[in-house]
Amino acid sequence: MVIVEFLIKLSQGFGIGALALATGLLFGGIARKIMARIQRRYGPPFTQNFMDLFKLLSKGSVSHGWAFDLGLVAGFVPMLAALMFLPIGPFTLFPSDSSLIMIVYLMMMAYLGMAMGVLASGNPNSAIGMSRALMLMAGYEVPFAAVIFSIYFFSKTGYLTQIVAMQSGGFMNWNIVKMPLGFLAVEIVLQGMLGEKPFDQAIAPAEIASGPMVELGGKYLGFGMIQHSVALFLETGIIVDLFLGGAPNFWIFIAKQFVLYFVVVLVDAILPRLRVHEATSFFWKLPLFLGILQAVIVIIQGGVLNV
Amino acid sequence: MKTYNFAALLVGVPLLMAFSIPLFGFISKQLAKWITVLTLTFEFLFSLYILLWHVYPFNVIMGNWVPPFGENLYIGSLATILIVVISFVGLMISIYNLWSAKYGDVVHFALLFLMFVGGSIGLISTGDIFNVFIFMEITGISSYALAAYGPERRALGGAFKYLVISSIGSTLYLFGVLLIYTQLGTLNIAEIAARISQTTPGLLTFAGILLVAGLAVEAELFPFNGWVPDTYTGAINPVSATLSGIGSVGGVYVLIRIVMTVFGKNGNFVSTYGNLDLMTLIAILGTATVVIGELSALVQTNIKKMLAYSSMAQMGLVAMAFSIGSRLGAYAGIFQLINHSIAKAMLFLILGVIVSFGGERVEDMKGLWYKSPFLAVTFTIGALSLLGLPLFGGFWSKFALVDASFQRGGWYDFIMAIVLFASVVEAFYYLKVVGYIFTSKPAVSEKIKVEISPAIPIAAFAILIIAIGIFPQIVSGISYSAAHELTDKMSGYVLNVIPTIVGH
Amino acid sequence: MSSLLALLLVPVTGSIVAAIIQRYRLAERLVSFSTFVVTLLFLIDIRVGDAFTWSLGFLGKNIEMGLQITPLSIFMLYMTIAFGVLLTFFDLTERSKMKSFLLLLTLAASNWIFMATDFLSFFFAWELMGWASILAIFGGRRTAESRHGALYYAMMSIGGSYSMLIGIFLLSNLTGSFSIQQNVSYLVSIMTVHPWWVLGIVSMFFVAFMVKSGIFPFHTWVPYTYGESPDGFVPYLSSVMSKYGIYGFLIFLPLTLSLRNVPGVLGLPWPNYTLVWFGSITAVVGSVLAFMQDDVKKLFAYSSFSNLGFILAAIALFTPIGLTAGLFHAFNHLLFNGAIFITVVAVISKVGITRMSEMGGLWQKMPLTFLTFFVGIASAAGIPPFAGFGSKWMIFQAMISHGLIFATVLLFFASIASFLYLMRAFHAIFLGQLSHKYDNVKEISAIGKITEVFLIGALIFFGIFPGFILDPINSIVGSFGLKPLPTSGYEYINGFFSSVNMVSIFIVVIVAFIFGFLLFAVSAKHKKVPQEDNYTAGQIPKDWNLTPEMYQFSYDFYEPMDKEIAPFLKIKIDGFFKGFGDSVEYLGSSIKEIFTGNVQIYTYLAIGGLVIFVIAGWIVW
Amino acid sequence: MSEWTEIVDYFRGRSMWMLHYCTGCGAIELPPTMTSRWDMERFGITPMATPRQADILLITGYLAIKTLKRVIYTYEQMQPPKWVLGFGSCTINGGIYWDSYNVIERLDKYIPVDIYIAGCMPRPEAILDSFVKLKEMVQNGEAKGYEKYVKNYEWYKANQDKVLKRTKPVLERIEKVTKIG
Repeated sequence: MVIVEFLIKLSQGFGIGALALATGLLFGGIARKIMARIQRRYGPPFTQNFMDLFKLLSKGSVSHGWAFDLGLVAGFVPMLAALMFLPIGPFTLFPSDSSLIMIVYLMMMAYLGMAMGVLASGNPNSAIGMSRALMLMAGYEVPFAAVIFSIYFFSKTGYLTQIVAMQSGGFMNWNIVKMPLGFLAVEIVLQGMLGEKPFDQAIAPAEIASGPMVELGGKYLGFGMIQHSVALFLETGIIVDLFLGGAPNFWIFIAKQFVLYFVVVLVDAILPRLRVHEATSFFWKLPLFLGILQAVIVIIQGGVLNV
Repeated sequence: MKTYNFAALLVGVPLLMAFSIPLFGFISKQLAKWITVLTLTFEFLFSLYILLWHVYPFNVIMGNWVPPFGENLYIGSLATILIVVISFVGLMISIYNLWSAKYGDVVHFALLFLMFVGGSIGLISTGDIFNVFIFMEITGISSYALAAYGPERRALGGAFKYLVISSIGSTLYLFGVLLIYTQLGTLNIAEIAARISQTTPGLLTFAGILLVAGLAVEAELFPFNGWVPDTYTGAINPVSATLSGIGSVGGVYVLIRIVMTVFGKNGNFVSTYGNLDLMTLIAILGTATVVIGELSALVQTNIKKMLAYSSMAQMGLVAMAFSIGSRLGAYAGIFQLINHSIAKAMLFLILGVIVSFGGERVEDMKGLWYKSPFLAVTFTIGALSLLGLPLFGGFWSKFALVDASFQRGGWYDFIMAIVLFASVVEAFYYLKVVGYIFTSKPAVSEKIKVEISPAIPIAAFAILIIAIGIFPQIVSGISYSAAHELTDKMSGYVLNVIPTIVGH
Repeated sequence: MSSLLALLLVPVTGSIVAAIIQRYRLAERLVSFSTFVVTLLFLIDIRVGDAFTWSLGFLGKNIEMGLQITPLSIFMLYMTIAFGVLLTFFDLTERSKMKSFLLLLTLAASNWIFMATDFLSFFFAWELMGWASILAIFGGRRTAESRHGALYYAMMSIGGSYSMLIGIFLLSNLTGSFSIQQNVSYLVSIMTVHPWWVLGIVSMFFVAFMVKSGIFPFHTWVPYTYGESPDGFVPYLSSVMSKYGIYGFLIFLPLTLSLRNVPGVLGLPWPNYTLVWFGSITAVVGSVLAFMQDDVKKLFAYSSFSNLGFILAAIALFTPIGLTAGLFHAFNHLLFNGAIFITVVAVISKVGITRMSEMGGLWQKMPLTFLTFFVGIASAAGIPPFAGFGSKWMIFQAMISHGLIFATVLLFFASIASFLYLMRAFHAIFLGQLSHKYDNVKEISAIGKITEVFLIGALIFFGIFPGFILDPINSIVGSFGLKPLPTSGYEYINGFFSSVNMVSIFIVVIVAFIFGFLLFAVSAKHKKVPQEDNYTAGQIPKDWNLTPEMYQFSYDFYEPMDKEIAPFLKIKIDGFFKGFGDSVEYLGSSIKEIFTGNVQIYTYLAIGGLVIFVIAGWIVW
Repeated sequence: MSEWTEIVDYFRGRSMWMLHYCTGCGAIELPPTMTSRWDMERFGITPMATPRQADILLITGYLAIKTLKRVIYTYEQMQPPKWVLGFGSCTINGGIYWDSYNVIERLDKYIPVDIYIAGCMPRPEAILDSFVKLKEMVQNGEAKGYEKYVKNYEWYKANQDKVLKRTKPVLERIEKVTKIG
């Protein structure tokens, strides 16, 4: 019985993974198309990312040793694992474990793995890129934390499933209406999380030769692409669950995710890159201010929990 | 009144042997040294017998003249424990001297040393306020000469300063005694103590001030302690050990005896007759001494000078402990006095060994651990005991001191805060030396070979410190009954000497 | 209950033996190891509730002294002793300068601290532990810095002890007893009448505990001391000795239970609230200062007290979940900090330096150490399914449940910052280019490997089955009169807002990893290249004489952040203490001038003193 | 298996990432090729930062011997499948530098060139044309220059060595320079 259950979960998990990957790649392709159109180009086909990934996985590559291999595998695997706890539309693989902080920390493991892989390559560009990525992370995680803790306090639960359930029953119940400032902060944070301009210091291609990815080729770069795509799905998915009330079905979920991502892409298209310390301190100013303001409002509204 | 006249030997033997040492010196210089050792062994064993077989308290009466008519020695619990300590420290230093007294007039050195120890024992055991002066002069004169000993010129300077200040002290003391004598017509401590309230308060106050000022010289209290750093530094190390291990014990004893027994007014906390509370005076002096001593020691680069200032500060601590006036405070003072006398004597002896191989700057302690682990460990034990860290004797006395002063409360809380701050300062400079001992590589990696004769006293002191640290009962029981002697002067002292007297 | 005494006597005996045979280093370490093992064996025999009392004739009265086992103390005892076993086992083959007899003396003291029922023996043991550790630190590097580090620690430590001493006597004069229980219950009884009294007395104690745990603003000694301690002693110092303060806090925190009904801040009594902030600030300060460190021992010193900040913030809440989270984090900190410091010690013993920017690429040479370090920092960063996640996660929940969102955000920032400095250390030590200097570096000995494997295993095991630790913690929580959190199995962590099944997370991660490796295997083959074959923008490294060290970017890793965190660095608490020390020294050198060496001056002084006394007497007259 | 190869080749042809090695004048033609006027991204071709990531090595203009050294190093750092585009006359026959003492004349003596783009300068249309041509070749499995390089490595190596031995190390007194650094 347990085995059957395990197999069911396994196949469902694969389904979710494939879905998230496909959606992420598709979003990436669409984003490239949008970007091209904004720049008055024709742009690649929106399936371009699928082709790129396939090519990468079939292309030869260099490895700098087992730490490099292990790190890069560990770079995308925890993302997939974190995905399993995300409520996607009405469906959650492990509804009793969908704790938000747990997902956030699992994602962090992916960054840890990625960092370990790229740093094991021994290229200073990747080290610089990694240092930038980490500094940026120190920036955006703080307002993000302020917002998710406000939501914790506001919803009195840490399960994403329950947070979604609390927002059921129409638009006015969504957290975006109840906590607009928090949503604004998180939308800015999403820009940083996805590493889109003006927060793409880590992979500045012309400056530090694409940073962490400098030594990656072939399948390793493919893994990086998988990580990015899944992270795209995961991060937008979390925000949809947190603020946009989840979704009754999968398509609406993806649509909501796309709306979030669309804003990110538009911003990406028009802004130049900031310097990294400017980016970090930016996150500690406006988004953090918004997040804290939201927290204050929530505490004043919510009063004190009885423990 | 219990008498045990045989105990007159405690004072008599060392003085007798001291003056007969030149005779032995004709035979051999070594013999002179060994005579010192033997005499002090006798002293130690005899006092130990008095302590362990609980012979005390008793009086020694000269020619059946009972006090207050005759001169007497009174050996109560306080005198017993202090005599044990003094004779033990004296014995140890005399063993050490077998090795260290190599040059100069060895015979006369032995004479003076024995005289000093005998004088100190007399000082502690006498029951007559004028005899105190006599014994003070005996110890004083012998210690001036002792301090001037040694090959170095600075010894002479130190001794001279000691001589000058000490003479002032003696004179003041004598004036004080004179004033009391004019009032009461007696010199017996017990009788004065019983009748002290019959005096004119103004004169009594003046006498008290003179006595305190005079005795503060020996007790190393500020501002009467100018001689301390120079004399300690100038003297050779066994003499410094003698001064801090024996001399200061006698000095503090007399001060406390005069103030608490003679002038004392019993209550919850002892205060004194007269207009000015001498206990408060001593508290102020003690605290000032602690602070000034510790702060001055902090910046010393000469380790001997550092120990001298530390001695001064420790004496301040002891005085401050006594000044609390409760039994616990007196107990803490006695305990601290004993701990200090053992530990500081040991440190000076260790220093003597080290100095014979190198300089006496703090830097010269560098890498002592690599030169001689034995000296390093024992020095650390002594330092940690002075700091009042557990497993060593000093812990218990400092603990009791803090307890006593918080029980007294009031402005003693404030004093205690200052004293504890000064203790942190003390910890700094001692641990700095300990740090030099353990962390640094020595400049010259020449091993220090410690011979058996200096090793015995050092080891004995170290073992005693640890023994007290683990079993404070060794000292605490007798100290506590000794404290009673100070805080309840009638039942503790006066009635033991003159059973028939009525307190006023 | 002789085995309680054995917990004190065995280490003391071991310490004496170790002191005697310290010439023979291997034998000394064997003694140290076997003493820890024997102590552990005695500990197994001990149950909660065991007690032993004796009395000491001292201060003119019989002072009852006692040892007693509470759930908290047995938890602490197991933690310290088991960790000590591991550490001394690891140390068997290391060339550390640790003096075993001091370590064992510290063990005796620490056992005593955890079992003491009266303040006399508590203080005795506290001071014993203090000087033993001070001396142990003196043995560190034989440099002036080492001495300064130890002295700094000693000053803070002794200052803290004296503060505690004052507290003890203020209290015992009120109650007439040294018994911890009586004193605390007395404090509870006067809590509502004289809150300021209680606050004053308790703060005297808290200063000592804060010093020992390195809590802001008494954290300044930590980096100096850890940086200069003997390598073998640092893991014990940071993992075990920092917990004494936490134990101390837990003695007095039950006081706040009686304040629960008094209005405070956000439903918390304000003492708790203040302590939470102390904890949070400590966590942030530690993390931020760790950013800039290049000395690996100092970096993890900062890390260590940052984690202590987490623990304090959690236990200061003194709610069931807060207490559980704090103690759980204390345990996890012991494990991962141990793993990190043990690997760091292993690396230092192999490369001989502590500056991280001069290391690099060591994963090629020390793979197991590298993995242990990886697991250690993953745990420290709170990544599931390793130990460290559960406790951090619970700390956040405990904090949010009180609406302490600012403090929580600070803690979260500290957590992210810890990720940053851990990555930086990870990179600088193990990743990147391997210098040719280290071509001959070998993996550590078999004993070290066993220790490391054990630590990896423990970090994963307690990550997946937190229940094995949460169960004893629940009984501790119960012993403080709080309602323990519900338990539902060894694999569950039950928080306030949600609960997590660690096994399912572990399985998901494992399955995902299997998938990942399958993908890795089926995709195109890779070619293994040496580290010299690297992207250099077309330049051939040999032509430019490019050495691996030059191609390693790890010095000033977070340089762009300097500007952002400069305001933090300007707060020089350290400078305050140093300045204080300097002014005391200046005072000393001025006062010293009294003793000029001129006998006339001395005479004037004496006469002047006399005159002042006489005048004083006259006035009173 | 051949179907699989065909599929792989199809996607490879649709997704070619380019590393451009611009020695001088040719570089100016690339920005228009990338940007909105001609937009090479629509063929799935994007510029990449490092040889590890790239499929195409586009070499524009003349190659001095010292430059050649770097080109070869870069080429060898790329992983198969990889293709070389020779851009402009200079890569074909030395162009206006045909008689220069330190410029190589024919690139494919040293590394296998899959497609040459003739002209001085070739227009973006020509570049795009070559990309399309390369795509067709890749999809038909014809562009196998990288296999040729492995197969005839001795020949290429000999040619390379012949010219490269004329180069001196970049830094004659290496120690002096690195000490300053």
